[in-house]
Amino acid sequence: APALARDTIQIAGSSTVLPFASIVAEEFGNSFPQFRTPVVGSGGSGGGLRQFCQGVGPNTIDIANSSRPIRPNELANCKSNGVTEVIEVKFGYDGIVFASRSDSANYALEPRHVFLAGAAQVPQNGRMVRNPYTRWNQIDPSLPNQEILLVIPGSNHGTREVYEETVVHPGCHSFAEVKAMDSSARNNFCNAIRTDGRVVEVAGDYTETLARLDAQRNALGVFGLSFYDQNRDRLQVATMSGVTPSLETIASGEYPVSRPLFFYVKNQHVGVIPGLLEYSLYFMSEEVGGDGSPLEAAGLIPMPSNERRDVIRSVRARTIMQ
Amino acid sequence: MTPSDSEQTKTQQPDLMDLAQKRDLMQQRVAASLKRRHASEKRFRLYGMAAVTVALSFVAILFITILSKGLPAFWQATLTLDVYFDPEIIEIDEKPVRQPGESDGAFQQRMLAWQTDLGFVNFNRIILNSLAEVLPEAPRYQRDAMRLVTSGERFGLRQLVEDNPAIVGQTLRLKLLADANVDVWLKGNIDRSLPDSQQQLSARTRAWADELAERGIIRNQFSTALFMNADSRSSLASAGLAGAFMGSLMMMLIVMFLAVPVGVASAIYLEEFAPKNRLTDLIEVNINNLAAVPSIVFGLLGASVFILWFKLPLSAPIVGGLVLSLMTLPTVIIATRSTLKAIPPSIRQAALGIGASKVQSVFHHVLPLAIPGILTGSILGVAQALGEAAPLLLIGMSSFVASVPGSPFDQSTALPVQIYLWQGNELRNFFEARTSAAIIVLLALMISLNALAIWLRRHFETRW
Amino acid sequence: MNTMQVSFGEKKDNAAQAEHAVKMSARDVKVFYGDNEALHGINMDILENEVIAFIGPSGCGKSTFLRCLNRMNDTIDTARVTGLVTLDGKDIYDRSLDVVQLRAQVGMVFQKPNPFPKSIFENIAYGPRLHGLVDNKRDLDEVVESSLRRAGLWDEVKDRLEAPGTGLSGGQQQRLCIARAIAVSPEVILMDEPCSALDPIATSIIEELIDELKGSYTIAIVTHNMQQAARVSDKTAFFHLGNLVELNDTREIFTNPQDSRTEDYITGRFG
Amino acid sequence: MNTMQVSFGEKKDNAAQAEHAVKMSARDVKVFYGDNEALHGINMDILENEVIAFIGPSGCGKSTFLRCLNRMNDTIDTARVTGLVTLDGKDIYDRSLDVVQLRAQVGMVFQKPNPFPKSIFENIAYGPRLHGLVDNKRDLDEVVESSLRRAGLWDEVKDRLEAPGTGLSGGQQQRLCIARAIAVSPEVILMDEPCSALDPIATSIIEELIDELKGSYTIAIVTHNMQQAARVSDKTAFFHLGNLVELNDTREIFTNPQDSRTEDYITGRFG
Amino acid sequence: MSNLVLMTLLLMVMALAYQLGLTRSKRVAVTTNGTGFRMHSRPTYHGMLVAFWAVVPAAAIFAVWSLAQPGIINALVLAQLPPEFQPTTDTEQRILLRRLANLASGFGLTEEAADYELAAAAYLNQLHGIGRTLMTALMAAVAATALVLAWRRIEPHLRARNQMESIIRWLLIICSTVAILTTVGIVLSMLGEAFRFFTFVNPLDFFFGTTWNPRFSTVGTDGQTGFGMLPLLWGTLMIALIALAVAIPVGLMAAIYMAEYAPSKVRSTAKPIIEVLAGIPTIVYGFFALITVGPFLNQLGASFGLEIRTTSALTAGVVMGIMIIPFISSLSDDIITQVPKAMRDGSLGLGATKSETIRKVVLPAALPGIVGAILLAASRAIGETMIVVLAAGNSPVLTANPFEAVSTMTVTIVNQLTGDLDFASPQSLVAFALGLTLFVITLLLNVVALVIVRKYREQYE
Ligand SMILES: Nc1ncnc2c1ncn2[C@@H]1O[C@H](COP(=O)(O)OP(=O)(O)OP(=O)(O)O)[C@@H](O)[C@H]1O
Ligand SMILES: Nc1ncnc2c1ncn2[C@@H]1O[C@H](COP(=O)(O)OP(=O)(O)OP(=O)(O)O)[C@@H](O)[C@H]1O
Ligand SMILES: [Mg+2]
Ligand SMILES: [Mg+2]
Ligand SMILES: O=P([O-])([O-])[O-]
Repeated sequence: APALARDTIQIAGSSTVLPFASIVAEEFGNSFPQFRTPVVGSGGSGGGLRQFCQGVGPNTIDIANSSRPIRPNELANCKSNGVTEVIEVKFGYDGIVFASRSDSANYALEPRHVFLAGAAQVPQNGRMVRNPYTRWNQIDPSLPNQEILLVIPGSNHGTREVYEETVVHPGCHSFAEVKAMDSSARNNFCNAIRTDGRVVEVAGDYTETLARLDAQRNALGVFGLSFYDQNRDRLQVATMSGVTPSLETIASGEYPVSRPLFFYVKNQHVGVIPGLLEYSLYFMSEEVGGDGSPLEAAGLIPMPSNERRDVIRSVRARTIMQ
Repeated sequence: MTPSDSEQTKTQQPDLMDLAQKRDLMQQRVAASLKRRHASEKRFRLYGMAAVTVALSFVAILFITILSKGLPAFWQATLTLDVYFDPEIIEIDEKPVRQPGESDGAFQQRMLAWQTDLGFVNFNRIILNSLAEVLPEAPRYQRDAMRLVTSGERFGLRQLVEDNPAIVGQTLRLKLLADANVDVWLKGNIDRSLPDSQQQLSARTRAWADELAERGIIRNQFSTALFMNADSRSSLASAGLAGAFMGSLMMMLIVMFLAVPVGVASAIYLEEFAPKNRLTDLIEVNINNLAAVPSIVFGLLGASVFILWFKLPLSAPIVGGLVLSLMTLPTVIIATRSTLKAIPPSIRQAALGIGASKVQSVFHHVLPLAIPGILTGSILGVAQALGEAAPLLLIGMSSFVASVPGSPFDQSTALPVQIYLWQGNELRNFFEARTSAAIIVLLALMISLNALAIWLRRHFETRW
Repeated sequence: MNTMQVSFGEKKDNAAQAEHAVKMSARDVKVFYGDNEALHGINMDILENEVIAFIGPSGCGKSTFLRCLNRMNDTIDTARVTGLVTLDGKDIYDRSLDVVQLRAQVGMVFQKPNPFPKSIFENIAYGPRLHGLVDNKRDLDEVVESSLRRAGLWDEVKDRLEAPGTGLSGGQQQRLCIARAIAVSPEVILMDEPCSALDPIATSIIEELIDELKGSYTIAIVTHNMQQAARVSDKTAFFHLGNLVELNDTREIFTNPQDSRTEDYITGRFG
Repeated sequence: MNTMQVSFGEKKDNAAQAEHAVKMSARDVKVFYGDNEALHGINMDILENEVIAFIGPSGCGKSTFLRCLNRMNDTIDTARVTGLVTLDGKDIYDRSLDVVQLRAQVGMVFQKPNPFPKSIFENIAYGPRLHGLVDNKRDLDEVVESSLRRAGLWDEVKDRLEAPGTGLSGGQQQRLCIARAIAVSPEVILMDEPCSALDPIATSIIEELIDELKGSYTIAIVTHNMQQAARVSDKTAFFHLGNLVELNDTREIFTNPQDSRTEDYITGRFG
Repeated sequence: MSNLVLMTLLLMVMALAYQLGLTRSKRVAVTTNGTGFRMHSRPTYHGMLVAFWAVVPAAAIFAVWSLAQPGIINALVLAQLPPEFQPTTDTEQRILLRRLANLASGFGLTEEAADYELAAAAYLNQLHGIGRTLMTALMAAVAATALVLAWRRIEPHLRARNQMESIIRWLLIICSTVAILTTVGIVLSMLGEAFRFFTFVNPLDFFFGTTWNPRFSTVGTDGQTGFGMLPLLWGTLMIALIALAVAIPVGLMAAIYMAEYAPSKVRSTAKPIIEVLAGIPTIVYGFFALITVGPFLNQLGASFGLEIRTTSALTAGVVMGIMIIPFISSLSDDIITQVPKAMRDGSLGLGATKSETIRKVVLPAALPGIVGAILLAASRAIGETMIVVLAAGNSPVLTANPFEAVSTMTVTIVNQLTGDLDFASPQSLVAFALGLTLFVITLLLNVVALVIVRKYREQYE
């Protein structure tokens, strides 16, 4: 046979999407005897898109998972490498929760608390001063009397961006002094985190965050909802602005800290790599990703049916991103 | 005797006279220093012993930690059930048999159709029915009941039918793996006193699990799944190491057959043949430097050279093996060179003096003497490659692969990568132990490699 | 087929020799390498301030016996020594005896030159420094110079004391080793074929040195050169197949051997 | 202070010697170790089937010159040889010449014994096997036995041919090396102080062997033992400070040296 | 005929050629024996030479053919397609060829195939067959010709050994170029991306900046600051130094003990056990650090009134030190044992104690080798990634306090490459600049080390 044959779908990308994509891949391989089980790699959304956009051919991946939409310059880069036909598939939502060890105190957080706990500088009486807070109850008496130790995703994670945009910025912008700044100064100010060791950036995955909580009782960590869900015995979740994160509150948008999840299909490989389109449609089917499905059990927040129908239609039509 | 000689003798004469006194004095001084020196000797020896003890206790602590965590994972909660392959549920045609004169493609087509039919059979119903035999309540609370058995078992039953359609209509006593959470619950890896909201299983499933365990229907049995299966995400309890093991094995073979000979060959060239000049200096610096280059950089190299340039497949042991070979190469070269350096030149001279050529003196005399050292170096290198994960992440080997690779060109993971993947799995209660189990397998593999090497080393050493 | 004429150096008269005390003695010394008995029970007295030469055919155990005298056999894993060896009447294999002090008292020069991979200066300075024999750099310089002078090496190396000792020619290396041994002023010096790598000039320098030293040192020298034995030694011991066949005044041994094996050996009829 | 009497072995008469063809010759041979000139232009003819001895004080370049004759200096990185060395009239430093073949023709025995870490048998068998000198095991056994016999080692080792060569005593080891060199029947044999580790018996065995061989082999021997030179050699070359001072019939050199340095050296006045 | 069969056949040809060469050279030897002339080379060398010539050209043909065949066949197949079905773009062409390949092999196609495709697939199959046959025939012809030519060259004067040895020498040279090619590959694979990075960020800011805090490219396009690598460099060095401070004393003393004091039984057991430390995957160490060592150090510090973070330079350094112990102990042990016994005898004979002998004679003699071993260990420490990822705390701040969290260059490379970052942004490209810098640093270190070792060696050789 020709040397370049490949009949296994090759997927890579976001570590958030990895568990979902893996489950789909395995079920897909088990359900369709004519297709081999796709191979799902991780490496982060950026890493996946990098591989995805390296070109077309059997030694490039067919699908990139991403926990954020592809950026315009990435798409441009793709095109310049010959990856001209990209199909975008949005398949659900991911919630981001704050959790502490189940034997530690319970937190009822506001975005403002989180900002004040982690910022390098905080506004105080109209001036910016070095973050003076060392215990949560200094920020707000309603919070537990515990050392501040915030374990957040490293800046290489998409989750960090969501954390900043949906929690830190709202908290930060609640100060008048901040509102007065110009937009870029404001961004820089809000994103600056303290470097005295009270904020730990985790570059690895949530297991590492969990390990840090294991090692330090008073730590408060940022997790994906699905991760929290499977470790409920060890973790207790914090409420945000009074809302407890759950499938329902996130799907309804009541709980603010969430984001959509995507995968990108290389249309030029459809028909060449067997089962590529079938996999994408299988992923989107109600049976796999809807209510009561294995993906939901794994912690994915399903899309509303109408949204799902639209996506399926566009996949069938192989709608190319422009 | 020349005049200068006798003069010298004269000047030494007085010196000789006090020699006896001087010696006495010196012996006293020696005696005076003895206590201090013996103390320092003892101390030195003690430091040495302490160092060995410290190093050994590090090994011990590591192993005890890992073994105590991982050993329980070799046994898994397993249900023993009578499964009735109900023909009412399994409504399929005869398994196609190849007709004479039928083309490859056509037969394949018919087979596929049959397999697809089989794929539509609801094997979960069959499992539920056999659960109902032991738990009459099961059909009423289907969801809770199905949480007892890991979801992948339905494909196991399908495979049984596919392999032997004759079992349809029969009842077989089968071992079905319990769900990962059931295993966690029964092993007590989750706090049993936690409220419902913090448990993974419903109260009913938990009660059933306890009941079945009491009745001996669920028992802890040695987990063949761990060794026979590839990784799994949808049926966590059946996740196994077979795929990663094969991947690692293939890469090891590639490293052994590439890095070791090439490394030894270049060491021989550099040490025995190469003229000592700027160029060889450069090569030497370059090799030392390669040994220092972070392994992750080799990953970058592999991704851009082997995958983009040579168009080798992603996630394949062949690429992993090549990358690890390049990584191991400097280690092998350096170890071999230092061994070669230590072989006394008189051996080479002896051979050359009899009329052996340089090549002959090297291959007949130097190399055989160097074998123990080369083995030590190579094994350190291969063992290091066996445990390396970082560069594999960049060539797509950190993927989820649900099948066992059949060739080095198939997609695969490796043991350290599997460990990395499992340690990152969400279901910590189950995978903490399983990760340690995987580490135990990796270590066992590595130790047997080392043992082999030690045996070889002894074998060659005892000859002289 | 070749004739060999033996000539003796000037010896002190026999009466003077008789006064010498026993410096070292061996009683029924056996040495085993593993299961192989290399020495079969040696009895010997070595008198103070005398030179004793050990001669005998290759492999007869000369080196092995010599190494018993300062317990260098301890460093060979398979070697085992039985019997009694004394220095000044004290059993040197006694547990209370310190092997370090023993070796400082009983120095050794080996068959193959073995300078340390250090500078010439450091090679000599090693022993005195080790035992704390000198207090300052000046004394050390002095010891180094006098040791090198006695070994007849000073003029050749005085300009390159910092050069590595391993860079010298074989003969120079051996003389360096002799100088190194002298530098700690031992009471007994054991020499295992010290001249086998030297040319006659260097050999005669060493022989002169031995002559000079014998007033105050006890010296045991293994040599394969019977003329050398005859020239330098007061006593000669003839070994054969692990046995001490004959021990006597050198003149006696060479002119009037008692044992027929000795006679055969020294007249070259032996083989 | 010691007298030394030289005696000569039976020599062929001078007329017979004159017939000998030139086997090897050196013309203006200089050797440099790095920038250091160790030999300052040596001119010498070595006649076929003769024994030539190289004498001279330690470090004068005897070994260095010897190593030029079978290009063993090639193996020292820093060493550089200029000038012309011929074997049977052919330049041995010529590019077309195969150095391996050269060394099979010009064998070598080294100063320090260097047996291979193999069995005694394998040590001897290596050369014949390498050069394809034997066709079967029987022949090989024969070669091994005869070589060991000639080196006077057979009786000592015949029962333990499979024992490691490195386990022999120093003297035995050197004889093993000589046997190994003989086993490939070279035309010229270079010996660098081959007897420096041997006792007189073993030495005389080797000396006899040299006598035996000189009918059919050309032998160059470095020795620090002038009596040995006198006994075994037809010609003697005296080296001093990297120069060939004098080369003449051995009898002439020892009885009637032309150069005052030679005379001083052989009479022991030299230092 | 599959490639495997072909390779097996080639091996058989090799064996045959060897035998032929061997027999002929023996025959030639016999015929010349009478004349008293010796063969230049032993028969085995003639055999090897013939075997070499019989196989290598054929193998070269195989390699070239295998590379060229797919392109030629594809061109031929495309050429015979009806003009209306000619693909217009590259992509179309690739897809079509892939379909044809699937059709030809009979697997993996789910859609209906058009007639022209079926015809083309059949043609493809036919071409494959022809190609295969041609190649096999050519290989056979070349192998046979070369074999015969080489065989006939055998004569007493033929310098078969010299030729074989120069072939061996070339093979050795080729092997030693692999290491060079690897370096070239590494540099080339990073250089381009690193340059792209420097179009975004001023090199001065990168090399001498003291803050590391690269932001997302979306967060303000002018935010190309915070790319100062000094904190990373410092973190790398600090951890490596701590690791060496753990590993050198333990490793070296263990080596000395095993080589000089321990009975051989202890040595032969302890050495491999300690070597196990080198084979434990670094990811295991990482978790060991995080779960066991970190909390332990933290408590230890607390009992001394020190605040040691569970994830700190110290934690990572200590665990890394444990990992590299065998690199120092095993290699040093080998090197120490190789110091000649005569050297020890000389010292012991002067009355030195064992430890004095070791410290003053054996160790100095072994030093170049030991320095080599330490360098190897140091380079492991500098290049180690996984332990630091888990145990160092990932806090790229300039601090002199080893009890604080730090970050290293390797960790940052992984982070920047495997995260969610836009891969064309400086945030991600910086990984290549870091990789290249790391490469240059280790290169410089090595050059310096080499010079030191050389100087030392010259002094004592
Ligand atoms: N380290 C050793 N291990 C085993 N056997 C040994 C060892 N050293 C010496 N022997 C054996 O002990 C015997 C005596 O050896 P020794 O070296 O004492 O002889 P020697 O008289 O010094 O000979 P030479 O003149 O050749 O140096 C020999 O048979 C030798 O093979
Ligand atoms: N490998 C070498 N590198 C540098 N210099 C050397 C080397 N070998 C010998 N020399 C020097 O060359 C000179 C001649 O040495 P050579 O070994 O030829 O002397 P020799 O006459 O054989 O002395 P000996 O009788 O001591 O063996 C000496 O000064 C020596 O230091
Ligand atoms: Mg001896
Ligand atoms: Mg010499
Ligand atoms: O791995 P992520 O891109 O989902 O953070």
